Amino acid sequence: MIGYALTFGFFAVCLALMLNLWRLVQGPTLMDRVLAVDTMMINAIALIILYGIQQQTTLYFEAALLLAMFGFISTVAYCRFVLRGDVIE
Amino acid sequence: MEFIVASSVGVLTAAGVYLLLRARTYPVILGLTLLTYAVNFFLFAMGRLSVNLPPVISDEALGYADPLPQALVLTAIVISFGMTAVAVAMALRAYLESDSDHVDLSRSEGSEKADHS
Amino acid sequence: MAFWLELVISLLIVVGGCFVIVGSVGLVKLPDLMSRLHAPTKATTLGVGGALVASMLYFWGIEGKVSIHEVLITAFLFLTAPVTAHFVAKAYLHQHPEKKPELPPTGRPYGWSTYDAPPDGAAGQAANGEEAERKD
Amino acid sequence: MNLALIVILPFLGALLPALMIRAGRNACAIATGSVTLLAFGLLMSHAPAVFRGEIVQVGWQWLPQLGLNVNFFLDGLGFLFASLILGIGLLIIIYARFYLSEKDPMGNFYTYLLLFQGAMVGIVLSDNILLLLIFWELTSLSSFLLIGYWKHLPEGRQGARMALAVTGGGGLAMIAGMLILGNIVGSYDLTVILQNAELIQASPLYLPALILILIGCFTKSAQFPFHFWLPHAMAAPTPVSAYLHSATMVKAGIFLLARMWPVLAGTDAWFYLVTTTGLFTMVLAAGIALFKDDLKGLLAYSTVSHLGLVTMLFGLATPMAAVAGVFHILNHATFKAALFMNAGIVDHEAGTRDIKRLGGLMTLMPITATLAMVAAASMAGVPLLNGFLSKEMMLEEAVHATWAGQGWIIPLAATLGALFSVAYSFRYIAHVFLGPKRDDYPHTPHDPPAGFWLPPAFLVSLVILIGLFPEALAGPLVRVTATAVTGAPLPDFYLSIWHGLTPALFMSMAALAGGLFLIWRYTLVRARWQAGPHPDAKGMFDTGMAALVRAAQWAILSLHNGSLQRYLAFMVGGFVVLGFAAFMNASHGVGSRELLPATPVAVIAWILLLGVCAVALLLHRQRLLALVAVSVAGLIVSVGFLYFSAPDLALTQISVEVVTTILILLALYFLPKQTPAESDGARKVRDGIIAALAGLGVGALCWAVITRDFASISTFFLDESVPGGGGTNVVNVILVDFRGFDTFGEIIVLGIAALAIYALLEGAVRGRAGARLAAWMPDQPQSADRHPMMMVVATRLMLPLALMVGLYIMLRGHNMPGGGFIGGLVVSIALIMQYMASGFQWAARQVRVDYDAMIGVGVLVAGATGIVAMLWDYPFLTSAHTHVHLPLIGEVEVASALPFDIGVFLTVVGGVMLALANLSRLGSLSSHRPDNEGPMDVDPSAPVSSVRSR
Amino acid sequence: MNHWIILPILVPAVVAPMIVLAVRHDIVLARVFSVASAVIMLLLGGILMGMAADGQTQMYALGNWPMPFGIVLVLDQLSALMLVLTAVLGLVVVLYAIDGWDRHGRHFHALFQLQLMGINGAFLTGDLFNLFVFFEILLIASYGLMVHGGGPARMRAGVQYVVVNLVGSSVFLVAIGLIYGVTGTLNMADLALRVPEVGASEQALLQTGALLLLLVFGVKAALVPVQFWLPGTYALAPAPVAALFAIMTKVGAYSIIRMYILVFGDGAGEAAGIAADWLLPAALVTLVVGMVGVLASRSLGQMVSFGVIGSMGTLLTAVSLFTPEALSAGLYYLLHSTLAAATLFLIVGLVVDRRPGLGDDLVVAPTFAQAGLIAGGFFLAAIAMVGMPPLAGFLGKLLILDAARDSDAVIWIWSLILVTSLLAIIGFGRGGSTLFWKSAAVKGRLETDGAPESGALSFVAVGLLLASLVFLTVFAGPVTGYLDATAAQLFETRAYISAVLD
Amino acid sequence: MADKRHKRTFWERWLPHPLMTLTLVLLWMLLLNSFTVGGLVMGLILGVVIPIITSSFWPERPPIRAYGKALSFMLLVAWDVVVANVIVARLILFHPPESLKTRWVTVPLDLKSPEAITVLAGTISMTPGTVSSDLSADGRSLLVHCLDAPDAEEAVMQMKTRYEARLKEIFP
Ligand code: NA
Ligand code: NA
Repeated sequence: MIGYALTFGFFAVCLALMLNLWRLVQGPTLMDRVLAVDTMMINAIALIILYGIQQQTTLYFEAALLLAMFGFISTVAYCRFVLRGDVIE
Repeated sequence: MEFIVASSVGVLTAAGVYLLLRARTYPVILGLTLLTYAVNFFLFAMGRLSVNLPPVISDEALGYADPLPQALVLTAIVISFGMTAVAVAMALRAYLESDSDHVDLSRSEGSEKADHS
Repeated sequence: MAFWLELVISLLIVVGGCFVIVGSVGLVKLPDLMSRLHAPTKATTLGVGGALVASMLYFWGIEGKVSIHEVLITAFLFLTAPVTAHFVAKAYLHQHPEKKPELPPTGRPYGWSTYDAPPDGAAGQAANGEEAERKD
Repeated sequence: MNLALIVILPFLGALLPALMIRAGRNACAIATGSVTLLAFGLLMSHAPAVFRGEIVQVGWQWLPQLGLNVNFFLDGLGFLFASLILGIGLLIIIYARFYLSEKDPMGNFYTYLLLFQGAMVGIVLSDNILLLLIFWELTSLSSFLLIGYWKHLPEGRQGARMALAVTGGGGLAMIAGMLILGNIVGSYDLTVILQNAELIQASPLYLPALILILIGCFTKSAQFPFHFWLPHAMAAPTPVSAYLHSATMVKAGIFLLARMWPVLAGTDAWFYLVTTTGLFTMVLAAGIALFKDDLKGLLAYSTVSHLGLVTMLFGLATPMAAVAGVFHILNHATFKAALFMNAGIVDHEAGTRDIKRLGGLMTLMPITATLAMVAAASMAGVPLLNGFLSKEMMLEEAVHATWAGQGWIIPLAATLGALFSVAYSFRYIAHVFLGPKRDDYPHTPHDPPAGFWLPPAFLVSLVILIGLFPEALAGPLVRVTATAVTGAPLPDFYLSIWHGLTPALFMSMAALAGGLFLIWRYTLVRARWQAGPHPDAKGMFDTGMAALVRAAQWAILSLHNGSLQRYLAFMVGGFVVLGFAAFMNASHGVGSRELLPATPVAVIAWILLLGVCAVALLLHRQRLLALVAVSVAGLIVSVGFLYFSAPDLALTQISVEVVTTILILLALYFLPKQTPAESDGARKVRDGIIAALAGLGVGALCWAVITRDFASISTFFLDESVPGGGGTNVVNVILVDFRGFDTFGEIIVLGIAALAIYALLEGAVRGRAGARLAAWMPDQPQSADRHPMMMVVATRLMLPLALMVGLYIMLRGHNMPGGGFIGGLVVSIALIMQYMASGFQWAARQVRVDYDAMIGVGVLVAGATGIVAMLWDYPFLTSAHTHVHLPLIGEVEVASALPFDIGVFLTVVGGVMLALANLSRLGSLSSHRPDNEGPMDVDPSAPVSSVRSR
Repeated sequence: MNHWIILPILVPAVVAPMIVLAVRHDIVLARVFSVASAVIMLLLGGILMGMAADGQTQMYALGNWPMPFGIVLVLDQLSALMLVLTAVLGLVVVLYAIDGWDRHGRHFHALFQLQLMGINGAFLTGDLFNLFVFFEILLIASYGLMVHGGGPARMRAGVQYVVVNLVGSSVFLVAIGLIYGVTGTLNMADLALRVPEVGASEQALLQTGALLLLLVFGVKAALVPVQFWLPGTYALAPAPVAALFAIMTKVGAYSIIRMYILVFGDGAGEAAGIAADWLLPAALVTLVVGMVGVLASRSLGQMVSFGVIGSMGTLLTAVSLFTPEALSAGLYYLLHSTLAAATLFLIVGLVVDRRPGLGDDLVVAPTFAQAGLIAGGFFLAAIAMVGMPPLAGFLGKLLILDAARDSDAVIWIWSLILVTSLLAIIGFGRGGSTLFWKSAAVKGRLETDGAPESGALSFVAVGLLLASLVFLTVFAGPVTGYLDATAAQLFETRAYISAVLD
Repeated sequence: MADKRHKRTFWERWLPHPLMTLTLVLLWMLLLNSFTVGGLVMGLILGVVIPIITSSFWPERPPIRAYGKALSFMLLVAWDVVVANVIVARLILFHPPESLKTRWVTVPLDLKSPEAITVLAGTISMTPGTVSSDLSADGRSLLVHCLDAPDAEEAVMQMKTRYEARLKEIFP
């Protein structure tokens, strides 16, 4: 049962990633693209978690953890760049 | 899967090289970054690909991926990070000094000595 | 593993997957950035949250231990998602100064912080509006 | 031993003049003269042995691997030349003392002169052709200094460079020739080579060796077509001309012809090459000399002509030709040196060397005039003077020579040369000393002090005495020399004034008459001459040189045009071509490894990667966007690492990603936000092709490797990780233990990077960059909100959590994915987050850590971990791990890997923070805003009183 | 364990952080540390050379791991020789630098020490990937040093330098990857054992790796077509740094010598001698490009830089013959050309210091302080560089020419070496004449604000280098004796392999 | 801020954020995934040291009073998040984008502490169709974007009563 759920989960995340890519390519504004990337990072976290369940290992969770932290930071950095130009002011 | 990896490495290399050949420091640095991804993944792949066999010793493990290329790539990532950082700083300083971020030196600059002060 | 646990886990994964899809569909479908911002902020985050809880239950189920990582990831996500959204909105407002008249008044003597400088000395901050004068 | 001393003395003595010049000009000259005199004395001490026909030898090994030995030998040939070099050298030293003015740096002059003298003596005494080559090129170098002595004169500089280019170049050809010769014989020692004539002449390499050596000789001896440098070397001070171009340097070529005679001469190739060149040079140069108005120019071409004469004689390769050649060398040295000195006196006294502005000096400076006339007459071949004797012998040899079956060519040409020789010699006499006294001299010339004219007078007396008593004075010397030249016993001969009515005498008389006729109708002859073509050798040389330099500049500087784009295209192109060529040249099979199935997730990731690469390429001119695309590519790569069982790599890549992004963003604040469209279509296509080939190549190599199996040393690491390294995360154990040395290097790289960035950006605060920063205006609109409250509050919560996570990841790294490096990055990023939220200035005030010091401590801690092992005589970085039982706490694993990893951690944090802090410092310098005193712009909880309404 | 072997790496690695940590703000103390470290390295070099002199290869297994699994340092006569050369250069350069150059920017001495550490490490390591690491150390330190003192042109040349080397490093990793991917090992001795056993179906991969690696080393060694970076970098680097960089090209040459004799040498089976066919033509073209460049140069620094390219061409020509005799000749030329180039770069520095606003451009301008002394030094160093007698350059060229006589390409080698020598003679003649002679014809005198920065100590440095050239010349016999033994030892690959692996 | 600088008590200095310390120790033990005395000691050390190190970034203690209310607030928010997501999902999937009544509203704030305002803003962002987009320059009102809010007044009222009121009790 979990296997089927996982298959659906992977499908969902992949579909989401493709949609994110579409937004990334399409834009139109820079912030749209930043938002698309941010969403991609969150989706990547989902992907890693599902992969961990599938492979029955917790070894990959740190990666998800760091992604959660650093995805936030890079998105904020892009926004700060747009807002102020200077990321660390 | 091997094809996906090999072609990804190729695509990253191509994109990196193309940006590397641009005329401004900024795309060149991005090109180098892409090239670094490609090379790191290439080096990593030299240990051959394996799925879910992380080189962490445990009783349940079915096998292990080749840990050596991973260690090498880790070193390479760190080193290229340092290199990229220096390149960025130097590109910035060069731009601040000369008001141009073009990568080419003009003829006159080729022999021009820097200020001593 | 108990059936009910498997069921819950599967449900969480499926529901989470649905929300993940919804978030990204919204990102594609909604007409402007501010509307699109709602989708990932809520739906995708919740979707990942579902997967995380599923994972936590799963490893609790097979190893009998609570894996803290998922909690930590969830905490980070729920802590950062509003901040990210806030920043994206601010950057959007900043990049679209034409939106300024459309915004409701603050109801305070000062404008919105993206456009207007904080009051002098509010936090020892001596910024003035002129310096941030807009070129366009 | 003292034979070597003859060579070494001038070199050692070369230091003296430079030192003695402070003691005055006389002391300087005396010191120099003493050196030469001493060397001359040493030489003379060997005279008895030489005249007994003995060969004096001495030698040491210098570079035995090459066969380069410091071997000297003295035979007749060497003796004659060494005597000329040192004897005339002594006279030149005396003469130069009076010639050089107060302003001229005399110390330098004598130093150069002694260097040159030593080099010349070295050439003539060397018993090793490689050693000879060294002295040979040394004469080129020292003569370069001497000719260019008056460095303020453009002619001097140009003449010096021309001489260097021609003679130095000839020397290079000779190197090749000598190496061939040495290889044929198997030794570079002259005495050995000279005994192997048959071997050499039978070798297929004889002809190339001959030609190469002759090029060396001819350039040095100013033979056609290399004759043009010599007249321009006359820009040198007259003592130099007198020394280099009468007795020494130009004779070096002649010397070598004589030296190599026994092994090279006697073949057709030798005859045609040497005789023809000599003959042609003799006639041509004599003809040109006739029309030279510069006294030294005239003498210079005359020298070329006389050298041609001797060359021609050696080309004939008969014993008597050798005798004549040797005799003429001696005679020419005497009269030509005298004439050069004489010309110098005229120049010195009359203020000009232009024959057209000279005349009637006979009455004004009788002694000078007399000396000049005698010497010039000898040059013309007037009987009773030494020049006559050797010229007669030359004509005699010419009579018997046939050229390509034609018996008349050589005699006719020889007579013609003699005729011109007579003409220019008499022109020298008639147009300078005879004729009406002129009154347009700057000041009235008169005979110089005795020291000035005594040296030429001494030489002139030799001219006369040898002319009168040839056999007594020169006979033995000529005989012993000629024997040395031919390397065989000579036929009987007797040097005498009168040989009877030989054809040579008639040729001589015809030349004398013809020459006098030419001088009689000089105006007419000159008019005819001037109507003809005058190839300007110097002009051609200069044009050639300029063209060469321009061509070089075109070729190299247009290749090295400063364009990185071009350099990289060549470089990447080079790698691509070499890679493909290497692959195609070797055998290759198909891999047999079982392939992994491609999962849909992987395919999606692949599409994502293609998509972001496309975005990065197509939209790369929008810089921020390109950065976003590139970092997504990095994200996909990290996920790839994770998928293929490399969690450590994924963690590292993700962390590095963020730091790099922030770093680039910080720089992008100052850089233009758009890349201008610059590449034209062709450039894009070119780059596209290079990029595609590079990608194809790397991709194909990757494919080829990963589709086949292999065995690696990694099994050891997997086996030994727990028992040997004490950790279950093999990657980390490799990093901190098996290959900890790499990691030690890696953190040093990171530390250096930070220090370099610090140095780079610290310097940007000053100078031009600093001025630009001070005048910086943001190039895009800035929002009013500098430090949004939500961010500050969020980071307050996240910072401790992230620090905890970072430390956890570091500490657990030995057993699970993580380690000091990733932990350090996590902690750095947590701190960066704080910097981003509240600004650099405020945050820096809260974290009073000296990041430079942190790097230093980190490297030292990691290093100390390694060094500790050395105290127990284990190699650097030998690890140890053990379990310690602590009360209350229980078993604790203590591993030396931990302090090492802590060193890594500290270096990473220090390095990243130092780099970022310095980058952000630039921003705060340029923002023209005061520091924020609080962490956020507005704190609504602050007392209302501080909020002033507008 | 012979701990001496690690010390040339460890000493600077410890001194540098100590300088950063303790004496960063005290330039005098930093100088004391730096000079002391340089002296120690010279002593170490001497000691190690003494240890290597018996012809036994010694190894140092870092971390005490068995070979070929751990990283190994290997001391043989070649590495000892290179260490001594580095130490001599390091000491001289630091003497020149402490005359004031080190004040122009931050962290000069730390970067300098780490640069030496990188170079020493590259010469000692017996592990391919560790070689990469040391390459990166010496490179990144060189980035910092190269732009020391700042200035727009220098910065932009610095960017080029960095970018080119980053590309080089990337390909280095690809090559290492290929070689590892085929052989499964990184230890050079182990590689030497495994390379001959590589099967036919993997040859293409192995050889591609080997040749890419060759060109990577070529980048460091300024081999055509990857030489472009050098003139801009060296001509624009500060004088002492450029002088130190003279050894960096030799790191490339050293690596070529080491790898393509030990690993891809005669014993490499199908891949044997793979480098020679490519290296020789490339080296000859390099020689031509360099010496033509000397003739074309518009500044003295550029001229010396092209001279370095030319000398690398000569050196690699000798190397490409892959015979003990040619290698010995090449090594002699390596010693000489390093010292000669360094001397010239320091002299360029002396000139630049004294020609405010003009630098080392080959334009006529009034004379300047100590022009005579500098001209004398230039004359000597230039004749050394172009290979005129009597200095070592001439002997080196003779040795190479002599060693090339059995090569198939002897005509090419001889004629190109000799013809390009002439170009170099003409070029340096022009340069010196313009700078030192023509200036004497111009009225006036160039004055700097106050005394030029390069004072007595700088002249001492130049003098020491010239003395080292004279030493090399006078003791050519004993030196080549050592080099013959060195070359013979290099070709005794079995001894190396068993010293490391057994 | 000079007026805020008062002499810190012993506890303020050495245990600046007890709640944070507790969280960190708990977190550490959970990260270790197994209980050992050594691990606890390490956790305690870190739990004390990290807040001290980072206290300069967070100078004031967060004025949380009612921990129970805080817990119930969290549960309320969690529930709202789930509900909100269903609502938003419906909006996204089944409503034509044109029919959405997107609008900006201003929420005047009674809260003063940055922590409280941030929690409010975060809550608003994570719940039904609203995203807090900006603060006024003096930090006293919040700009909220609503995805579908036919009635602005009501939306503001709901935010203020449902969340701000509760937060005022937690952060007095
Ligand atoms: Na995010
Ligand atoms: Na990123």
